[in-house]
Amino acid sequence: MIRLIEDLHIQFVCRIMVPLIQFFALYVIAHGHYSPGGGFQGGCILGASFILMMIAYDIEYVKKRFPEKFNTFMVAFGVFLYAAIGALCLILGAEYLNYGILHKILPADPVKVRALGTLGIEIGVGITVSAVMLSIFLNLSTFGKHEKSEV
Amino acid sequence: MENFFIFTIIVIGILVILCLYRAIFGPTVMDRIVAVGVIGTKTTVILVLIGIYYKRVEMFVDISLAYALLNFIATLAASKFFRTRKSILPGTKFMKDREAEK
Amino acid sequence: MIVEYIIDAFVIILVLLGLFFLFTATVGLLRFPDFYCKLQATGKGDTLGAILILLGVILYNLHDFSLNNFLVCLKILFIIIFIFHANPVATHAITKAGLDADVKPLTKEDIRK
Amino acid sequence: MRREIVTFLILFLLWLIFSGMFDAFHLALGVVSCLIVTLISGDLIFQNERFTMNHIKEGIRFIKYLPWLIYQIILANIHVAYLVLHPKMPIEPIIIAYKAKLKRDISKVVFSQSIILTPGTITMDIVDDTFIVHCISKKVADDLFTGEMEQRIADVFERENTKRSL
Repeated sequence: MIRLIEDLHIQFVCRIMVPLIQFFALYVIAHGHYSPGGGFQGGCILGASFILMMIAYDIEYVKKRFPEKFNTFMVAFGVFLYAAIGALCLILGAEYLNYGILHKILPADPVKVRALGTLGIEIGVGITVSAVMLSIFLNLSTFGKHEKSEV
Repeated sequence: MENFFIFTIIVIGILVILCLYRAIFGPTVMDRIVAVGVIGTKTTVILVLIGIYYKRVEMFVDISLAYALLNFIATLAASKFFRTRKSILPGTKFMKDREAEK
Repeated sequence: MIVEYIIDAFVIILVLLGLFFLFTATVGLLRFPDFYCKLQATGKGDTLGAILILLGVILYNLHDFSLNNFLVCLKILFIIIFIFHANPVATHAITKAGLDADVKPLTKEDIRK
Repeated sequence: MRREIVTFLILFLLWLIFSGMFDAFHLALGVVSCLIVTLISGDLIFQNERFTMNHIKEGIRFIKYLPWLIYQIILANIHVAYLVLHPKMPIEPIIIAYKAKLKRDISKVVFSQSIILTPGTITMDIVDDTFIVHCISKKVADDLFTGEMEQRIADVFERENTKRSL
């Protein structure tokens, strides 16, 4: 009863828009400390681009591009990046997430190192948020069975 | 010139409130989706104008672009959802089929 | 000095025209009988209204010309291009959803009644 | 491979516009971001096609087509404004099927987009090469059936193909 219609018009325009939306998401993540935004917002836009791809094509197409295994790995990897940078500061002798101390191992002055540390944290948050959004959407639209979608 | 932009923002705000009538009391779900899409476009414009007023356009343009993207995706997703679940409107084919099954 | 006044006048004309088209879109949304006709009003009026107002903003922003301002103007142009592509697609998606959900379009006879 | 390089160049140009900071650190971030996007969805912009010089020619011709389209859009809005503000609302909706001769996907999409933006018509569905169009009055439908818009779009996007077939 449920027809899965691939509409030419919607598909064509979404296909062109998906790379631009992903590009904008990475821009928001990278410029987190000059403009509003940062890891969470950029991750949301990145996850939304995957949802747009799912709307334009179907769920199998997206699963072929981003397998379930890889997606779950990315969820853990983002959190790992966040925790690893924090723990590195702890090992070097400062507080948790006090990036200034990282200048002991990176060849740059403390101010730049601080910006770099913030960027690493933002990237970790962004990866986790986008991967979690994708997996929530997959679970909701397949009723947790991951076989055949209804959206 | 600033006063003129404030005037524009207020007028668009009144138009948004008029659209909200359709979004709340719309007879069918489709009317509501249309109204929400229209409100989204108007909000994109309002955000840019607020940026002009506070003289921080480069910041508000990013917010406005992100809002436009998310509004577009939301409209597409809602229309696709209500296309496949046809149970929204009483008297349509889907409802008749379901009643026939019973 | 006089150039600035002329630019301001152009900005005001563009923004007022845009407001007029946004207003017609809203009135169409409130007045038309079924939702296919509502989409006729909103799909066109909203696109042109928003584009005209943003063009006015670009013109206003070019008052004091610098590289940063020019880049901001290009970004607003990008929003215009995005709205120009996204609004018709959203209109088409909603129309198709209505068609698939079996919403019967009104005909001439229904309106006369 | 060529389409990935073109995608990367387009994205990097956009990065320069968006970022507005031209120091080495931000440029390096831009290169990395554009590479990531090209890796995960680089084949989407030019799907099933190779990038050739024809794309550039089509782009130039499309820009020449735009002023006519904008003129039509303004006409459309004045038409809608007249219908909306008229106290009696003289509309008589009608659904028609329009059979087009366009072959390529892009020309069909541009035609559908143009129909939505021009006076009183909305594309409801595209089935192969038949466009189902909702018109707000009979006069508008007659305007569509003159086929001027289709001819212009065929001029823009299908010139090379017809030459090859002839």
